[in-house]
Amino acid sequence: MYYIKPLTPLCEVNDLGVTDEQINYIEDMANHIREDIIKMLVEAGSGHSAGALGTADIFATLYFHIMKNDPKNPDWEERDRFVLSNAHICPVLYATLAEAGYFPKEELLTLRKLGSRLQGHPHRGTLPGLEASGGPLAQGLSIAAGMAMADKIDGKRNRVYCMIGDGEMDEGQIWESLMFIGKNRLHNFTLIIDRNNIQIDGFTEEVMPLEPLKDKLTSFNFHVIETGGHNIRTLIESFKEAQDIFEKPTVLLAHTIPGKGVDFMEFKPEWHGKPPNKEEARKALAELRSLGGKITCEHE
Amino acid sequence: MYYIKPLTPLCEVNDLGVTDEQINYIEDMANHIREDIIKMLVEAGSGHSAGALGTADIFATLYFHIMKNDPKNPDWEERDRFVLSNAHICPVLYATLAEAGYFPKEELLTLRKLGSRLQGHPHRGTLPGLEASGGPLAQGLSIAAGMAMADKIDGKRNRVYCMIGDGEMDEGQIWESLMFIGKNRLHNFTLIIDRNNIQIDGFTEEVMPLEPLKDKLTSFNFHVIETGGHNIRTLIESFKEAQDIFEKPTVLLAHTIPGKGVDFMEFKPEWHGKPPNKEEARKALAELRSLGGKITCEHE
Amino acid sequence: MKLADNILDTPEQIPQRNGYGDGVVEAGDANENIVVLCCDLTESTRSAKFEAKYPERFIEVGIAEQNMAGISAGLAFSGKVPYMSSYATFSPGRNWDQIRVSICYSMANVKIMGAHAGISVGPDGATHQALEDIAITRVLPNLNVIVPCDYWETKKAAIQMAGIEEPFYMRFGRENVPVVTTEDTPYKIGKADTYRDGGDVTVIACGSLVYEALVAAENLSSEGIDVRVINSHTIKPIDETAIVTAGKETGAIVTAEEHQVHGGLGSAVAEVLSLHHPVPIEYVAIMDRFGESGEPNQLMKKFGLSSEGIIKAVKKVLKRK
Amino acid sequence: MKLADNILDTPEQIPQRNGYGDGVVEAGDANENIVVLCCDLTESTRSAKFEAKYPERFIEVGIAEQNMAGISAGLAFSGKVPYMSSYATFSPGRNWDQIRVSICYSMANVKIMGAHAGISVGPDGATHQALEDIAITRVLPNLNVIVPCDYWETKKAAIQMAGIEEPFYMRFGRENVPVVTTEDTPYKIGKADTYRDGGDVTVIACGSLVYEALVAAENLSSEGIDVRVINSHTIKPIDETAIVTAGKETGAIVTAEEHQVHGGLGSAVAEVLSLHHPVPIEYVAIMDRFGESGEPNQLMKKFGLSSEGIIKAVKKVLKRK
Ligand SMILES: Cc1ncc(C[n+]2csc(CCOP(=O)(O)OP(=O)(O)O)c2C)c(N)n1
Ligand SMILES: Cc1ncc(C[n+]2csc(CCOP(=O)(O)OP(=O)(O)O)c2C)c(N)n1
Ligand SMILES: [Mg+2]
Ligand SMILES: [Mg+2]
Repeated sequence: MYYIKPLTPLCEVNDLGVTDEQINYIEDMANHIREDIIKMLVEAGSGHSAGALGTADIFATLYFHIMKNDPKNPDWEERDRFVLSNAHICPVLYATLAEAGYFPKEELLTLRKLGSRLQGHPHRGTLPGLEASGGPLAQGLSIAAGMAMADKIDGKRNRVYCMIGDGEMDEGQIWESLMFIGKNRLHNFTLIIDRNNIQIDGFTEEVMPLEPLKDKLTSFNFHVIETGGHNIRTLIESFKEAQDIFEKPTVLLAHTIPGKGVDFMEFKPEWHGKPPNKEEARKALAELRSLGGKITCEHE
Repeated sequence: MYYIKPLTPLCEVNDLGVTDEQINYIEDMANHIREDIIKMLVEAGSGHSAGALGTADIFATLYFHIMKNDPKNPDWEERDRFVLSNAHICPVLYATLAEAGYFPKEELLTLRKLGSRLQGHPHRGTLPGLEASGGPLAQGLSIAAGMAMADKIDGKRNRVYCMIGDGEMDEGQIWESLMFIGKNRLHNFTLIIDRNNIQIDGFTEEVMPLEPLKDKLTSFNFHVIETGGHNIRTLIESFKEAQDIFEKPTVLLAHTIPGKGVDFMEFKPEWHGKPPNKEEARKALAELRSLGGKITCEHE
Repeated sequence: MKLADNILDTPEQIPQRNGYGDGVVEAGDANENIVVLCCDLTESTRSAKFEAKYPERFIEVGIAEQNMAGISAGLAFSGKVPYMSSYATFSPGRNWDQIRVSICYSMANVKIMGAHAGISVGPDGATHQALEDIAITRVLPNLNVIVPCDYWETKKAAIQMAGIEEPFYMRFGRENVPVVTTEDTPYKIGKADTYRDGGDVTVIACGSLVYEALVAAENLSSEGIDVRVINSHTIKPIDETAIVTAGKETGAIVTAEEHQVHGGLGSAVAEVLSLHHPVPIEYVAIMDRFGESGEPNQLMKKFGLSSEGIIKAVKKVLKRK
Repeated sequence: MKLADNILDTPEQIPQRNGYGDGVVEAGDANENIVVLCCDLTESTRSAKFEAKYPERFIEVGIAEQNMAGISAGLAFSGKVPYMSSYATFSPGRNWDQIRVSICYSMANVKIMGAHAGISVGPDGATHQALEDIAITRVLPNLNVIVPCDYWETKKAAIQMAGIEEPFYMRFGRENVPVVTTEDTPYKIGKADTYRDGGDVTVIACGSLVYEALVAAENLSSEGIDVRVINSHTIKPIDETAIVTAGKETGAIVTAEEHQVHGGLGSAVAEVLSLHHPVPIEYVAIMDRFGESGEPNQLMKKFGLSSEGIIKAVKKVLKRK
C-alpha cells in the first residue's frame, strides 16, 4: 500500500540503500516542483518564493521516497502524516501533492484565486492531502504533536513529519510543543527545520538570533541530525537515521538556501514573500530547465 | 539614596564583603516575612503557601541588601525594579514590602478581601512598590524585559530583577522573552528562577520536565548561576556575580525548598495553592519562631 | 418544565465544575475516543476524575494553553474527541489564535472547557475572573458556545456535545451554586428553555444568573409583575425563536450574565431583537470594568449580579416599555 | 463637514497603513518617548518609516506577539509610549491575554496597531483576514478601539492617541482605499462624524465601509431616499449621542463594517439603541463565516461589503421601519 511510482519501487529497497536511478528520479521531481512553484506564483501575483524553492528537495524526498502515502487514497489510515507549520510556503506543498497525483496539476494555477481549493494558506478539508490548516506561525507543530500522540495512544506505527521555519522558532508555542514532544518521547515524530537563515525583516541572526540552535534543540531533548537540505542522498540518510531512533524524537536541522535553484533569489530575504514578475519567472524557468534537477549544493 | 535600615548600613560595604550582623539581619527579615505569610494566608482563607515560603530568603536578600530601593519614595527614578512573574506567590512580595516599610503591616491581613489593596494577584497601581500586575503566568518576564530595555535606551544604570516559577517555564512566552533578553544582551537584567521542582499537578519533572534546565538557559544565551535559595551569604554572592557580568544577562537558577521553614509543608506539591487552617498556622508559627531565622538548608 | 424542588427556599448547592467532571467520565465510558487534556489544573477543573478512571486517555500538557489547543486539534484530526480543560481566563484567553485557526477554521472536533468562569471565582481577583470569554468565543465562526446554569446542565451538555462533531466552548463556575434543574429535566443544546412563563417582561439569563432570575421573578410576582424566565444556555447558535417570541409577547427584556456587558449574551440578544423585533433591553452584567478580590457572594452583590440587580433592571425596563 | 473633492467619481487612493506610518513618525518627532515595536513585519505594517528615522527607538521583537505586548507594557511603565505593530490577526489575536492583563488591567500607555485588518487583505486567505479583532478588543475594559476610514484619519488618530495616556487599539487595512477626508477635516477620538445628513435612515459605518456608505447614500438620494451617513471611527468609547440621535431622528439604522456580524460595531450600536431608543437595524458585515482567498474587490463584492450591499440593507430596514 505504499505510494509507489511505477519506475521507482523505492520502498522495497528502503533498508538496502538507494540506487542512482532513484536519486535521479527524486531530483527530477524536485525540479518539477520548483518549476511549478514559479508558474504558480507568477500567475497568482502574490505569495512566498524563497522558502518554497528552498525546501523543494526535502518535499520531493519525503513524498517520493520516505513517507508512506497514497495519493489515490489520501485518507489511508496507515499513512505517514506531514504537517506544514511554516504554512506560507504552501506552494511547495501544493506542487508536491499535485506532482504526486493528489489532484490535477492544472489546478495549481488557481492558487490564491477566488473559489480555489489552493488557498493562500492551507485550509484543511479543502484539498486532498492537506493534513492541517496553517498561516499563523507555530500552530502546525502542536497539531502534528497531537497527531503523533494519537498514534502513540493507538499503538500505531506510522510516522508524523512536520516542517517549521527558522524564523517561526521565535514563537513561544514552538518551545511549548518541543517540550511536550520531548516529554512524551514521541519517537514516531520527526521535525524538519528549514534553516534558511532568513525571515521577513532580514537574517534570523539579526532579527532574532537562534544560535546556538543545535544546543537549544538538544537541551529540549531531541536527537538532532544536522543535514544539508539539498543533497537527496544526504536527506534520505538523515530521514532513515531518524526512523532508527527509538528513545527520542528527532529533528533534522536542515540547512537550506532560500530561493535555491533560482540564482537571483538565493540567500535574499527580500524574496521571502514576493512572487516573480513575468520576466523574472521566464528567467527562473530557463535556469531551472537547464539545471535539469542537478542543483549544486553548498551544505552537504 | 539606597534603602538603608538603621542598624545595617549594608550598601557601604557592598563590595567589601558582608558582616555576620548583616547576614543575621537578613535572616531575621526572612523569618518575619515567613511569619507574615502564614498570618496572611490563614486570615485570607485562600492563597499560595509553598512558593511564598520557599522564596522568603531571596526576597529578604533582594529588598534588604541587593536592590536599590526606597520605601518612602517608591517611584524613585533610580530604583532597581523587581517584577514577580509567578505572581500567585505574591504574599511573599506583600510581606516583604510591608516589612520594608512601603505600607503599614496591618494591611497585610486584608489580603484577598473586598476593597483591599492586596489583591489575590498583584494589581499595578494599587499598592506602593508594585511594579507590575500578574496572575496569568509568564507575563511578568516580558514586562521586566521591557523595563530593562527602557533603561538601556535611556542609558540608565539601575537593574531589573524578575522572578519566575519553574512550572511557569512551561509557557512559550517565557522562551520568547529569554530569546529577546539574550538578543539584546540586557546585562542590567537578572532573572531568578524559583526552582522548587513543584507545580500544581505535581513535580515539574513529571508534569512537564524541564531538565536539562541549565543547558536550556545557556543555549538561550544567559550566564547561569546555579545557587541555593536559602543561604543568605550564597545568595548575596550570586547576586553580586550577576552584577559583575557585562556581556550577557544572568539567571540565578535558585534551588529552593517549597514550603521552606514549615516542616509539614516542605517539598509537598499539595501546598502549592493552599493556605494553612488555624491549627496548621499555629504549628507553623511556633516552628518559625523557634527557628529565629536559622533555617537549615540542604542546597547551598 | 420540571425544575428542582424547593429551589427558592433551600436549593441544593453543587459546583458546576463537578458536572463537567462527572459528565466527561460518562461520555468517556460511552466513547473510547474521548481523551482529556489539562494544563496543570487537573484537580480544580475536575478533569482529575477522568484521569483517575482513564489515565491512558489523559494528557498532561503542563502550563501551555496554546500548545494544548493545537495538540487537541491534532488529536481530533486523528479521530479522537478531546476535551481540553483550563481556566476560562487562560483558555480561550491565551490560546485564542490557536482556537481560531487550528480548531474553528479547521472544524476540529474539540471541546474547550473553561473552568472558574465569571466573577464568582472571588479572592483570586481580576486576573482570574473570566468576564470576556463569551464575547471572544461567540465571534468565532463554527464554534458552539455553552453557558450552563447548574451541575446537571453542565453534565448534560458535556455528554451531549460528544455526539455533535463540531467545536464547542463551554464555561462553568468554580463555586457552589444552586441546583436549579434535575437529572430528568430535558436539555437540548441550541434550545433555550422557558423556566417560568410571564407576560410583562422576560429575563433571559445564563449560568448562575438563571437561579437569580427565578428568585427575582418570584419576588416580582408578589408585586404583580409577571416575569418570564428563559435559560439561554446556548449562546451560539442562539435560540432566535425563543428570544423573538419573548420580545413580541412581553415587549421588554432583561438579560443577565456573569460577563462584561459588551459582546456577551446581552449583546447577542440585542442583535437578534434589533433584526426581528426591537424592544427595550436592560443589562445585568459587569459594566465594562475589571473585577476584584472578594468573597463570591460579596462580589455578586457588589456588581449587582443578583436577584436584587435583576429586580431593579426589570423595573427600569418596564418604565421604558 | 469638509470631505475630499470628487470623492464619488475619482477618489484619491492611498493605503491606510501609510497613514499609520506617517502618523507615528510625526508623533515621534514631537515626543521622544515614543518607541515603535514590530514582530518581523516592519515593512508591511509601515513601521519601517519610523525605524528608518529613529533606529534607536525601534525595537525588533521577532515573531513573538505575546512578548511584544509585555515588553510594550514594561516600556510604558518606564515612561515610554510604545506603538506595537503587527497584523491584526496576530495582535490582538495571539496576545489577547497579555493585552488584557499586562496592558489593559495595568492601564499601560500602549498603542496597539493592527495592520492588514479586514477581508480586503485578499489572496492570503482566511487565516490572515482579521474579522474578529473589534469584538475581542471592544470587550476589554480600559481599551480604546479605533477603526479609521482612510489615510488621513489613520494618521490623525495615530498622532492624537499619543496625547491620551491610555491603552489604544487601532486597526487599519492593507490595500489602497479611497481618501474620504482631507488633511483639514476635523477629527476627534470619541466623536462620531456625520458626513451626510438625512432623515429617512442612518448608515453607521467604520473603516473602508464609510466610503461605500457615501456612495450608497448618493445613489439612494436619486431614488428619493434621504440617508444620513455617520463615520463611527471610535468603536470604544462609542459615541452614544450620535447613535441615539440618529435612532430617534431617522428611526432605522444600517451598520457597515469589515468584521464579523457578532460583537463588532453593529453589536455596539445595537447595545446602545436597545438601551435608549430601540429601532430596526440591518447589518452589513461578514455573516459568521471565515473569509477566503481572492482579490480584495472580489471579496468585498462577494461578501456584500459594498455600496450595493448597503443599498440592499437600507431598503430592507426601511420596510421594517
Ligand atoms: C503568528 C504569526 N506572526 C506573524 C506572521 C507573518 N509571517 C509570515 S512568514 C513570516 C516569517 C517566517 O520566517 P521563517 O519561518 O524563517 O520562514 P521563511 O521566511 O524562511 O520562509 C512572518 C513573520 C505569521 N504568519 N504568523
Ligand atoms: C497562563 C496561566 N495558566 C495557568 C495558571 C494557573 N496556575 C497558577 S500557579 C500554577 C503553577 C505554577 O508553577 P510554578 O511556577 O512552579 O509555581 P509554584 O507552584 O512552584 O509556586 C498554575 C498552573 C496561571 N496562573 N496562568
Ligand atoms: Mg527562514
Ligand atoms: Mg515551582
